[in-house]
Amino acid sequence: MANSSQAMEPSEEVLKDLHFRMVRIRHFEEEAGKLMEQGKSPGALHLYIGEEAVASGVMVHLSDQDQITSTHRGHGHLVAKGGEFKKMYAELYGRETGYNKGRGGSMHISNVDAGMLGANGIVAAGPPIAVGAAFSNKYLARIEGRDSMNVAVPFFGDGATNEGAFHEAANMAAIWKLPVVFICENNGFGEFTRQEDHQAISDIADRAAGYGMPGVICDGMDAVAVWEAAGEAIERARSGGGPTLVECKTYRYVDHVGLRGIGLNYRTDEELEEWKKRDPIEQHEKRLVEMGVMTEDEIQAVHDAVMADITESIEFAENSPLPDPADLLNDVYTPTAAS
Amino acid sequence: MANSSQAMEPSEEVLKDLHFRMVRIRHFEEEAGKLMEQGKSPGALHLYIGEEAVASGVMVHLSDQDQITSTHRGHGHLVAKGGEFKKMYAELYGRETGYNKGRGGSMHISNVDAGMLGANGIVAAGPPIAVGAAFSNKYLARIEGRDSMNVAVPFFGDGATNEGAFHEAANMAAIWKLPVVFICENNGFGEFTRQEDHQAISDIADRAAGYGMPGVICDGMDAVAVWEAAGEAIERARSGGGPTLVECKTYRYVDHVGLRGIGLNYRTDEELEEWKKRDPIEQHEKRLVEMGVMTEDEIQAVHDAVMADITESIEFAENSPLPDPADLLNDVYTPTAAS
Amino acid sequence: MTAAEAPAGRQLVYTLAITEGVRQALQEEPLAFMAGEDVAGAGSVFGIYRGLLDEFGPDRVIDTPISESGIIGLAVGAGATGLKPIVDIMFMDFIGECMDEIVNQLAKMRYMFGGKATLPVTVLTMSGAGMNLAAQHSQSLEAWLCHTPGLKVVMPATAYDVKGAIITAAREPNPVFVVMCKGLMALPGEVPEEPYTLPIGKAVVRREGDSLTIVAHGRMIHEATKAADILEGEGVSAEVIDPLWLQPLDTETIINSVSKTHNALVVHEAVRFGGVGAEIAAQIAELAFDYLDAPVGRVAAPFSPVPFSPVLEQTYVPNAERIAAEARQILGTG
Amino acid sequence: MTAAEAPAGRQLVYTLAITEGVRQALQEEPLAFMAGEDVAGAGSVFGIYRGLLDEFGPDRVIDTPISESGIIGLAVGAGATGLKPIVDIMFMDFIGECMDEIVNQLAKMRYMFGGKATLPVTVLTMSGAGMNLAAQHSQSLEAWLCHTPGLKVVMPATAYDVKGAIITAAREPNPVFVVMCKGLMALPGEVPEEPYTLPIGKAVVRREGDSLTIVAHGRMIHEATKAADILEGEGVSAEVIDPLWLQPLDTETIINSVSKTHNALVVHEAVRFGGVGAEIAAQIAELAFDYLDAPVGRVAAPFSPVPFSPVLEQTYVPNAERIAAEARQILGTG
Ligand SMILES: Cc1ncc(C[n+]2csc(CCOP(=O)(O)OP(=O)(O)O)c2C)c(N)n1
Ligand SMILES: Cc1ncc(C[n+]2csc(CCOP(=O)(O)OP(=O)(O)O)c2C)c(N)n1
Ligand SMILES: [Mg+2]
Ligand SMILES: [Mg+2]
Repeated sequence: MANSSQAMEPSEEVLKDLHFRMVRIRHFEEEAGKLMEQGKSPGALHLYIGEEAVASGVMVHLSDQDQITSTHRGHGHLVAKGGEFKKMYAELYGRETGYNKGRGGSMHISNVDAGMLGANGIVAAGPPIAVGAAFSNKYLARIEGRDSMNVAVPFFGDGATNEGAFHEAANMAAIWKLPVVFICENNGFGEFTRQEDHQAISDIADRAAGYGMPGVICDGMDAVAVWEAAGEAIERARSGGGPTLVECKTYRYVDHVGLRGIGLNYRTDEELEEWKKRDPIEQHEKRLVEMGVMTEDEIQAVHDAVMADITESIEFAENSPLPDPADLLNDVYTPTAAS
Repeated sequence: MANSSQAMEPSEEVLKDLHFRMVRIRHFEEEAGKLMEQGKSPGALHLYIGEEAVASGVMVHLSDQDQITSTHRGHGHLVAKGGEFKKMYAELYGRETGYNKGRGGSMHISNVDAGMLGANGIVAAGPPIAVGAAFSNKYLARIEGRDSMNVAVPFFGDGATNEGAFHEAANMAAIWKLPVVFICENNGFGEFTRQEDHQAISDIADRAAGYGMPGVICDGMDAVAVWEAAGEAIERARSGGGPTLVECKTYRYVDHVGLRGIGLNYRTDEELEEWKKRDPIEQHEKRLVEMGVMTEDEIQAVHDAVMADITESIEFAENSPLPDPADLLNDVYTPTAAS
Repeated sequence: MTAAEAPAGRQLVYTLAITEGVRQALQEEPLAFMAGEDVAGAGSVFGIYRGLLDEFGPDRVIDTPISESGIIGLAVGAGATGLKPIVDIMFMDFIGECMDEIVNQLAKMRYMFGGKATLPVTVLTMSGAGMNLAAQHSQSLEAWLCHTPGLKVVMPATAYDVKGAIITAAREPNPVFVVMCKGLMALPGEVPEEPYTLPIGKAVVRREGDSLTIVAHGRMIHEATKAADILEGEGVSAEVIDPLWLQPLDTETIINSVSKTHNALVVHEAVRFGGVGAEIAAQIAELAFDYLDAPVGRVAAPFSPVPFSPVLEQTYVPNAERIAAEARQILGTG
Repeated sequence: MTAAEAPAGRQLVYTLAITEGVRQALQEEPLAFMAGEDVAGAGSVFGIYRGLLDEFGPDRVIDTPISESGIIGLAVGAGATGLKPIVDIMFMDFIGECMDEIVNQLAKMRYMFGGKATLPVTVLTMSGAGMNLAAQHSQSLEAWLCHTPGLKVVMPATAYDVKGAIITAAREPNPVFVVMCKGLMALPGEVPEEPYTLPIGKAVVRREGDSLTIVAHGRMIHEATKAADILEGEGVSAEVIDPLWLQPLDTETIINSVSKTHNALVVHEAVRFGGVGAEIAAQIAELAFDYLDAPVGRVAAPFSPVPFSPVLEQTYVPNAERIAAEARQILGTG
């Protein structure tokens, strides 16, 4: 923990970066939600709106050589990890030009080249896979004689921490002191079930001690708080100090699937409004202006640029070719010389 | 926790009962091990020798209406829950007169009538089943208008606590405040792997906080200590106070399978000798004599009676009929009128 | 038309037939309860259990954590100790999370204990593709369950059958998987108001015919029926059999039909290799050997995960056209 | 005798052939590692990995906690990021603990990602009954794996094949399950010292014959061969085929044989209903329809969990006598 203290003050560059990532997520998701509701993009979308600070705060610390695993709510993670809108919307549209060539869609959107090992339709499937990636990172650092390791970061929800797979992964990471940082996005619900009905604890970070790793709680509505907590944990993991469980308290503005956020029978609109008062983007923008890092105009320009990118990208997706049904069986197996 | 304090002093009757159960286990296991090594009883036996204080200390608190789930190392649990030697040896011999009519053998030995829901060949399979039994107990107490509930007690090893099934079960028990007492028999090894190599914690009781239940550690070589810790937890569970994780630190004298205890390459004979100095039966017998609860002769008489029962029971087993191959497919399904 | 068909009367959609089945099972048996992820407060993500929490309260309709092993373990333990658990595994794709509890505990406990335990457990789950839910929310994995001694498996494809299957399962002293079809949720059908059961292990002849037997289960029964319509227009009379129960399987009804028609085609949504259709085809080829005029055909999904892109998924999932084409092939009229 | 047979030479028992296969796989590929429960310090409960820890050290031969989901997850994550994982799931019965990771992650990741991930993962596991280990340590569950697009499955039943299968799997860029047979651990066979591979998806004709094709996999290949001996004494010449690879299956070799012999019998240790034998029988009945003189027979386990009592287990597990009896039935000589 010692050598990470100088990282505690975010530079202007970092502050802008956090902002940019959050804005990209928010607009990407809102537009994606509309496309789904208009019946333009097929399947079901689990949107990340409200939780942008988490993905952004973590991802600023990661390079393309660091891996993440994601969830059913995965667009935000990919956007924050530098996902290109064109390939993302094309994937949501099931086009050949999508990140997964249309084979995966929203629930499996991925970019292995940039270390994004996929959204996942199976709750808690990510942590064991991230442990495997971290195992690679440690293994490769050893044989390549590097001191610093790449880090693997599984994102997962509060609900996911009740799956056995989470437990097994956390334990393995701890025994082997693997470079993993477990990021729990505690948005208070697993689908429609409140946290108090799915676990008898209120701080998921309390589970860390049972694995022998540090557990940290941070404000998941504040990109800087996430950036700070994640930064320390990632630094520790990178330098061989082992895993950390970072719990980010956050909230999903929208329904479990789709855009609708209000009038839901499993939560009150008042609760939503309370959380929205601490909107991660508004909060951060206020800070940027107050600190003199960006002007309101500059902020608006970011939004505009992102929206322009989105418009262009949706057009790209809509005009992209569909997969050829003749290719249906391609990509089930990696071709082998032998067979 | 309040109303269990009067239970802290074991009566003479309890002290004798603890002794009797431990002696029954020890001799049953030693003779069973010999039968296996002589090739008389088929299959593989996982013996409980050295850990007798755990099963005995817990089981004194349970009636036939309380359930337990067991492990691959299950004979000791069944003996302590009142298992009859005749039906047990007959089961190990695969005879029709065995508890499971020879269908289960050592790894599945059971006595549902007395709440012994089976040894289990799957590590950590017991806790979720015990949670189900505890759910029944709470449900039935409710519809029958009883205040006191039957309790379900899963036994499981240190190694088992790394399985997802353990995690899911513990969490469920805690949310619903079910009458479950999780008994972890921490014998320091999962098969041949030391605890320090399979988890980064040394006290498994540390996991309890992550579920929101109390975690307790006790000396698993001391029947009274187990009796005390388990008693308090069972009392709490019975009266609606919810689950507890009780960790019993113990040691297996023998190998993972079979009788051989020394000359093993994954542990030293010295380590074994250290533990044997605190042998649960010797320790307890010393206490009985010192406290004047039993004389040495009375103690010897218990051993003799148990051995006589064993000799007779093995004979019974050897002379019992084998299952009829024509019955092979019986008992796969419960007969239904409808089909 | 056979016994298992509903008399003319009240119409209900598939989802509401599910609700009614569970409701009546809970009404008639105070020891029955229902548990699963989001089954209570939300009435399930499919809305199939709406209203049950209000009617039966939180002691009997229970939201669980996301813990599939825990859910099946709960059913095993509660079932072995006197209750009648009805548990829900949302999407069938998630059974991978609890195959141990299903196969090594639920299915085997009775046998391993020498018949001394009874497991009156109902598991409800939703299978099938066609809704662009991609590889992990679209599978039909019934073959795993049917290969497991100790389980019974029913795959109802009409509103009538799904209600009946649930009540039958709930009254059964054995573990029964009711594998429902998410592609049929809006399908209406005649459903009597009173509780009723299905005969376990009895197939339903959905349509009688002379020249070809089509055996199809789950959602595919509707595609097979459509295919039979198409074929009828071409002068081919196809008999359509819905085994309904895949475990135990009504071999007799299937073989009797093939002995009459001399041709057989087996259809399902799961991938072809190692699907339940392989067992059905093998049984037909063995037991109706002397009656078959042509090899038994099979129409099923190709050997890949379910693709997301609608254009691929449509190619992937069998349909009436492909069934009809295969039928023509078998009959040599194609 | 075919290509995959070993030349005369050094004898090794099955277990040591396993060890040598893994050793050479680790030797030739610095990115390969082995992980599993008790594989390192103890060299596995079966002793099949003894010495590997000493040779390769704890960074490459790793004892895991008892966490089967974690183990397969480790393989998926490490495999997708550049390593060549070889993982062990002690008893095949335990795959129920990790079917999600096997089926929804390992098998599907490449496809779901549009071909942009590669999963060079080897899973070693031990199947089969006959050692009085009862219902949860005796199963043959290969049918689940073979029904899963994205996996390859090999079931080696000789010392030669098991070493070759392991090296083949380790060099493969796809997930391969090497399902080993615990009943064969002491079986000696000729095993070349150098590393070698098996052709993926190629069956082995274990014995040539004219009047009946017996297709048997795993330990049953030896019972089938014994049955062929018995039948030979009765003047019946049986061809014995070991598919070896169940996924992909060498349909061609099987069909060619049946086209010659006109009779077929499929044998395996798993329960008959829905076993891989159903697929093989269905394929034979379909593709060799015009050649078959009699229905395709199947010999497999009856529909129950594996019983503990030796007297029951012996009745349960197929053997040469039952195979020969079924052969006589098929040939009408019984
Ligand atoms: C193994 C499995 N079980 C259940 C589901 C259905 N499901 C999808 S998302 C979800 C809730 C997840 O809650 P949480 O982990 O808190 O993530 P959040 O949606 O809140 O981001 C559930 C139960 C699933 N996809 N996979
Ligand atoms: C799911 C599963 N994985 C692995 C095994 C093999 N196995 C049997 S006992 C055992 C060790 C169990 O260790 P622990 O839980 O500490 O119990 P102990 O044997 O020490 O009493 C293992 C790995 C198994 N039976 N089931
Ligand atoms: Mg959540
Ligand atoms: Mg142990």
